[in-house]
Amino acid sequence: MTDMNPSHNDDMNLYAPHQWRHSTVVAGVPWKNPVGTASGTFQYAAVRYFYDVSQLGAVSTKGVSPVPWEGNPGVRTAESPAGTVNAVGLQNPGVDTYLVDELPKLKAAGATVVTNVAGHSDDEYAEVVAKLADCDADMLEINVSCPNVSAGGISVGTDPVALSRLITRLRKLTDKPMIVKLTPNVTDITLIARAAVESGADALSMINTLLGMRIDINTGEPIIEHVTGGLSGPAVFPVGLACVWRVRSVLPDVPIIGIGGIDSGEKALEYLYAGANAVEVGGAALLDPTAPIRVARELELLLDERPDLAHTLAKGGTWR
Amino acid sequence: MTDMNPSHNDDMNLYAPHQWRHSTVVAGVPWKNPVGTASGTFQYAAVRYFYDVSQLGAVSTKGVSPVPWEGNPGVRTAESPAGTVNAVGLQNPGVDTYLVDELPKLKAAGATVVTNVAGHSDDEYAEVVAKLADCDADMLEINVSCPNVSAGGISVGTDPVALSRLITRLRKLTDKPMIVKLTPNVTDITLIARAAVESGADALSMINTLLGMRIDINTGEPIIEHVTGGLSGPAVFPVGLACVWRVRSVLPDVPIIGIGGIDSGEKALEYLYAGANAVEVGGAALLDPTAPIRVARELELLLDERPDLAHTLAKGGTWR
Amino acid sequence: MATPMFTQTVSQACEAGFVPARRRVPITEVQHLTDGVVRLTFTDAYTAQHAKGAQFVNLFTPDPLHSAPRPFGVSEVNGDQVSVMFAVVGYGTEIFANLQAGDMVDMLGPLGRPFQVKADAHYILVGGGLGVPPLIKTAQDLAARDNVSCTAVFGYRDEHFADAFVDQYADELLSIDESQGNVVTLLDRLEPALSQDSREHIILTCGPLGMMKAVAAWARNRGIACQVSMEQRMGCGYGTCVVCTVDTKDGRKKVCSDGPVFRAEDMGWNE
Amino acid sequence: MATPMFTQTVSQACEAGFVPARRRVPITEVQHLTDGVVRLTFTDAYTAQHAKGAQFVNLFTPDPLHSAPRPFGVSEVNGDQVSVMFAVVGYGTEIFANLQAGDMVDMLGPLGRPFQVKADAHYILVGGGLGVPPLIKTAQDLAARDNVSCTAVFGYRDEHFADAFVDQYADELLSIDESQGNVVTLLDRLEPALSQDSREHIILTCGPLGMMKAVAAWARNRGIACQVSMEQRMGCGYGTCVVCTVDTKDGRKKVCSDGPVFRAEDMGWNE
Ligand SMILES: Cc1cc2nc3c(=O)[nH]c(=O)nc-3n(C[C@H](O)[C@H](O)[C@H](O)COP(=O)(O)OP(=O)(O)OC[C@H]3O[C@@H](n4cnc5c(N)ncnc54)[C@H](O)[C@@H]3O)c2cc1C
Ligand SMILES: Cc1cc2nc3c(=O)[nH]c(=O)nc-3n(C[C@H](O)[C@H](O)[C@H](O)COP(=O)(O)OP(=O)(O)OC[C@H]3O[C@@H](n4cnc5c(N)ncnc54)[C@H](O)[C@@H]3O)c2cc1C
Ligand SMILES: Cc1cc2nc3c(=O)[nH]c(=O)nc-3n(C[C@H](O)[C@H](O)[C@H](O)COP(=O)(O)O)c2cc1C
Ligand SMILES: Cc1cc2nc3c(=O)[nH]c(=O)nc-3n(C[C@H](O)[C@H](O)[C@H](O)COP(=O)(O)O)c2cc1C
Ligand code: FES
Ligand code: FES
Repeated sequence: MTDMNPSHNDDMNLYAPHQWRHSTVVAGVPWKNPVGTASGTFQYAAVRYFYDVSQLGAVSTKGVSPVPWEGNPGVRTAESPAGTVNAVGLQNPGVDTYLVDELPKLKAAGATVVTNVAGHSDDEYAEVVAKLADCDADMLEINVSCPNVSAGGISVGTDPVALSRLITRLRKLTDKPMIVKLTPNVTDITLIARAAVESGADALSMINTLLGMRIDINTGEPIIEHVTGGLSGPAVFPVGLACVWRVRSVLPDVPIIGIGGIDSGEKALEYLYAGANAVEVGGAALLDPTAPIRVARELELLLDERPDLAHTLAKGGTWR
Repeated sequence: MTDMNPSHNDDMNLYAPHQWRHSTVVAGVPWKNPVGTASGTFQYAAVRYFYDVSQLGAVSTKGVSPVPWEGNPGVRTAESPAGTVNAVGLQNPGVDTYLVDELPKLKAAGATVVTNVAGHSDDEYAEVVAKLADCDADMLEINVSCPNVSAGGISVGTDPVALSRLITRLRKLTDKPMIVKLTPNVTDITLIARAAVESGADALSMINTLLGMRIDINTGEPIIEHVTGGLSGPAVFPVGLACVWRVRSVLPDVPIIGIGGIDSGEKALEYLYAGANAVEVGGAALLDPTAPIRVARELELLLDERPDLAHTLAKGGTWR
Repeated sequence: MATPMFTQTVSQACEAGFVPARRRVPITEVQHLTDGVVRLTFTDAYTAQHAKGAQFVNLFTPDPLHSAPRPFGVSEVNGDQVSVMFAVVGYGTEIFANLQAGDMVDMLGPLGRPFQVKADAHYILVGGGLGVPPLIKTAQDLAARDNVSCTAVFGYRDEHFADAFVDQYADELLSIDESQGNVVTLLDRLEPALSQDSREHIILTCGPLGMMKAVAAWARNRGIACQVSMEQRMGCGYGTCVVCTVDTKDGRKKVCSDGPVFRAEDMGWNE
Repeated sequence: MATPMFTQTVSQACEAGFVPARRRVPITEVQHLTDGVVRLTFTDAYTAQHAKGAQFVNLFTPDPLHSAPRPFGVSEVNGDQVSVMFAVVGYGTEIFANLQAGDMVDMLGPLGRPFQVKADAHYILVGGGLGVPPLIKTAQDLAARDNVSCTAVFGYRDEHFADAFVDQYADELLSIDESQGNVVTLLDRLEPALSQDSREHIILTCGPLGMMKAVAAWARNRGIACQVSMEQRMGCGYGTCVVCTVDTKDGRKKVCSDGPVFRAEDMGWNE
């Protein structure tokens, strides 16, 4: 990040067009490298000024709902040790605007697009997926951590039965590759993973945020108006890694995208050794817009030295 | 920690005998200050050389089992961002040795003792509690996160029904104040908390460690031989805080000890504002033997400026 | 963050047609003004060249326990030197206040949408406390344009720490501290002169929410256009995370990229 | 860790009859020996006064992302100066290698149980790679005692980076690098002289596990007492967390406090 040595040789230049040496495949969809962005930390309208989005393995966009959602009022963020707690409340312009505004621009820019889907009820998830069925998104990522009225307010992603019912229904609406994104806030993530795969999920991505909060000791009150939010960042890295390892041990074949605390090629590599096909970089992009590209280039150098792992990924396989 | 200004005035000297200004009460047991040590991070035989253990609000000792447990083989620890992952496997000399070696010395040293209880089956928990029933420990803390054969290998602390069965049984064996220590690795910690209180727990302590792991990128293998371990340290702080807040919201009266990521008076204070009666300092003591005393002295200065909170605690109440 | 092997540079970004991302810049001066107010100056040609009044930069501490971005209005630009001015209120400002000339600091910017300024108008820059720094840069911008002029109206808690800085750029300066009154007191004092001045008047204000609401009401009651520069806790500062929202007539808007400047009437304050 | 308001000092601890806890000490010298081996010296009178061969200190990085303790054998003591010697193998050693004289570092110690030495014996200090540093201190201790003597037998990967340091203390030094053989080769070479020497011989060894096992077997086959200094990943370094265990005949023992020194025969290696 220093401006001391403006070296211009390509291999050190994040901006120069780059021929990626190690690709991966997620549920049949080729990614030019194993690093994507995590939903909620990437908006094309903001990121386009900082790097060429087509350079990423994929981009997962902000969760879209049937109609625009306002999100939570007041302060939505609080700092935490090696992390951050956020409670955006899934504010988004809604699927119709997404289909007109963000998706076309992303495809025009050459990005591999994963459209993240949000909903507060099974009907809402279904409405969004139906509208996305024939758009040119490359994959769908169902965020099953949204509070769900059809599941009594708790999220579908915490109850295998409710999850199977939802995914079975969504499966019938589209044959786009469908990723189910898992929450770590469960007793046994492998039960949830199995329920998702058995009801038609083509791939899994994990983890979403951990439940957390901070309190301002000068007022005694929560910093975030919504009180609790989602913890993300390097602090959650070992938790995400353990989730991928345990799900991989139970489901040897399902494609897995590792998410949680990745801010370097080395951490991305740990997820690949835990059995992931690919990874997504979330909060690191909030601290530096080019973080996802940097992680992808760092991982590429590490994979250069690990041909067996690199070849396995390129063929759509995983280390374990 | 600098040795530059060996000021000897008492208020800056962690070692001088100290008259604590703000006490608390946990399930009827007075603590001279609200800061205790967390189980597994305090052994009298090691700590006695570093500070006077009677200065602490309380000390929670390493989990004791019916017979000596060997714990896990090989490497048991791995570093993580603002935290550490450990898989000791509850190695301990067993309750009989504890009753002869550690407890008498602790009581002789003037400590308020919380004896942490471990077991791999309901029978084992019961056997330990029965042996502790008439010892002079001030409180018992049941670690319900141990893998439990009577609950199919998963821990009793993840299943309200199994937990109620265990606590109901243990309640009959002793009238010592009994704390049930909760794991955050559950879908809804408030259900577990309610089950513990309704089956006889006098108090709750939370949180135990989060499930995590690390992988060595030079070998591709897990660093810890047991593969996964428990994540603790500042990284988990917002998670522990949210657990205390949510349980307090559901159970307004049960005494709660806040645990997780505390390494300063300020973080201890956040737990008190979240509704805890007291706190325990765990991993911070691994990084500096006197951390628990330092946290207690820092919290005391902060409580000096918050008389309403201090008075509430002294009377056995909580901020919320 | 782990030491990144790649350190993208400003020139590499610009050559490729992109905006420079987070970068490590040298600090050239740290002035301790009054009670906990610090003026920090660093070298960044890109920000110096592009920043407009009310735009801000993110500063980052080197401490992974406090990794979130800290936004500070660009207060003054001299050559490739950029100055910010802040009060020590928490972990980050505490760390920045202890930096010295020669140290490095990570930053991102310039960020956000500036005050909209046009020719043939007289601007009234109404600042409160640490809302003042972006108005100094605004005065600096206005001073560099012909057929615009500005009056600075600054309210302080006590020390008038910014008067000397804005005085070089503003055509007129009125300032007050809490013991004597507030900025609305000064606006009332200005009113007679304003009503005799035929040019269009535009109020640009930044400071505590209560003050900005009072100033907006004052302007509305007199048919004077008013722009406000808002504050909200941020996650990224460049529009990608939707964390920094405030309520407006037109729904929840991002302070970092829809703002920080909004038209007062769009805030829906006049209910 | 948040900046602690309380910084306990060594003198406060000692006056109260306690062992000093974690403290921040000044670095006086950082020597870059050969390929990635660094000798770092800091000032700590307490460690200098109390440390014995095979005892170690914990060094802590200032980076909260790498907060775990890093144990290093005390390698040499001169007055109140304490030296450690380490290879750059990961995050912590990388950070320590980049420290300079005048910087501060947090440390705890001396920790662990040292080699047991007694009078009227000839010690053979068998070190391998970065197991060598604690043996230099051991040689230093022995040099300060009468009626004991020692032979240093050091094996290196390539550069003999520690010979010059131990040479000042050991009565005799044999060293070898991988290209020529290993420490057992040297022990065989020593054997004739040993068998003619009537004094009791005791082997003190520290280095890679394989090497120590071979040395222990060599000693066992010749009825020579042998003490080994073990390594294991640690959580606290002072005996409170039970993270640092290795298997012994008598169950899992803590390297940091039951060890790091164990009698070779207690390790149960001779199955
Ligand atoms: C667009 C904009 C421009 C600003 N310009 C200035 C300026 O010129 N001078 C000045 O003194 N202050 C300014 N502020 C406020 C300044 O950002 C906060 O004082 C600063 O972030 C506090 O950080 P801290 O680490 O000291 O506090 P901490 O309490 O340790 O901060 C914790 C987190 O909360 C955030 N935070 C805390 N208070 C605020 C706040 N009031 N606004 C936004 N984020 C906050 C911090 O950025 C950090 O991410 C501005 C804020 C915004 C949004
Ligand atoms: C009692 C004892 C004495 C030692 N004396 C020396 C010495 O004199 N010179 C020397 O070069 N090395 C010595 N070591 C090994 C030294 O502690 C490790 O090389 C060092 O901790 C690596 O830290 P790192 O941050 O560079 O590696 P990282 O891989 O970044 O460390 C991650 C964590 O693993 C721990 N770790 C990694 N490798 C080891 C290891 N081999 N043993 C123990 N912990 C490890 C680190 O302490 C840290 O907590 C000693 C180890 C022990 C147990
Ligand atoms: C500000 C913010 C907004 C997020 N929004 C979403 C979202 O809309 N849908 C979703 O599935 N995950 C969302 N997430 C979760 C991230 O996609 C990711 O799963 C999580 O942050 C862990 O990854 P990280 O540690 O790399 O950030 C959001 C995270 C953050 C920080
Ligand atoms: C090395 C280690 C050993 C532990 N052993 C136990 C144990 O035996 N019983 C128990 O209930 N909790 C145990 N814990 C959990 C701690 O008591 C505490 O709940 C957890 O570490 C979170 O607090 P912290 O972040 O302050 O460490 C252990 C934690 C560590 C780090
Ligand atoms: S702070 Fe991220 S969008 Fe404004
Ligand atoms: S490292 Fe904690 S007991 Fe040895």
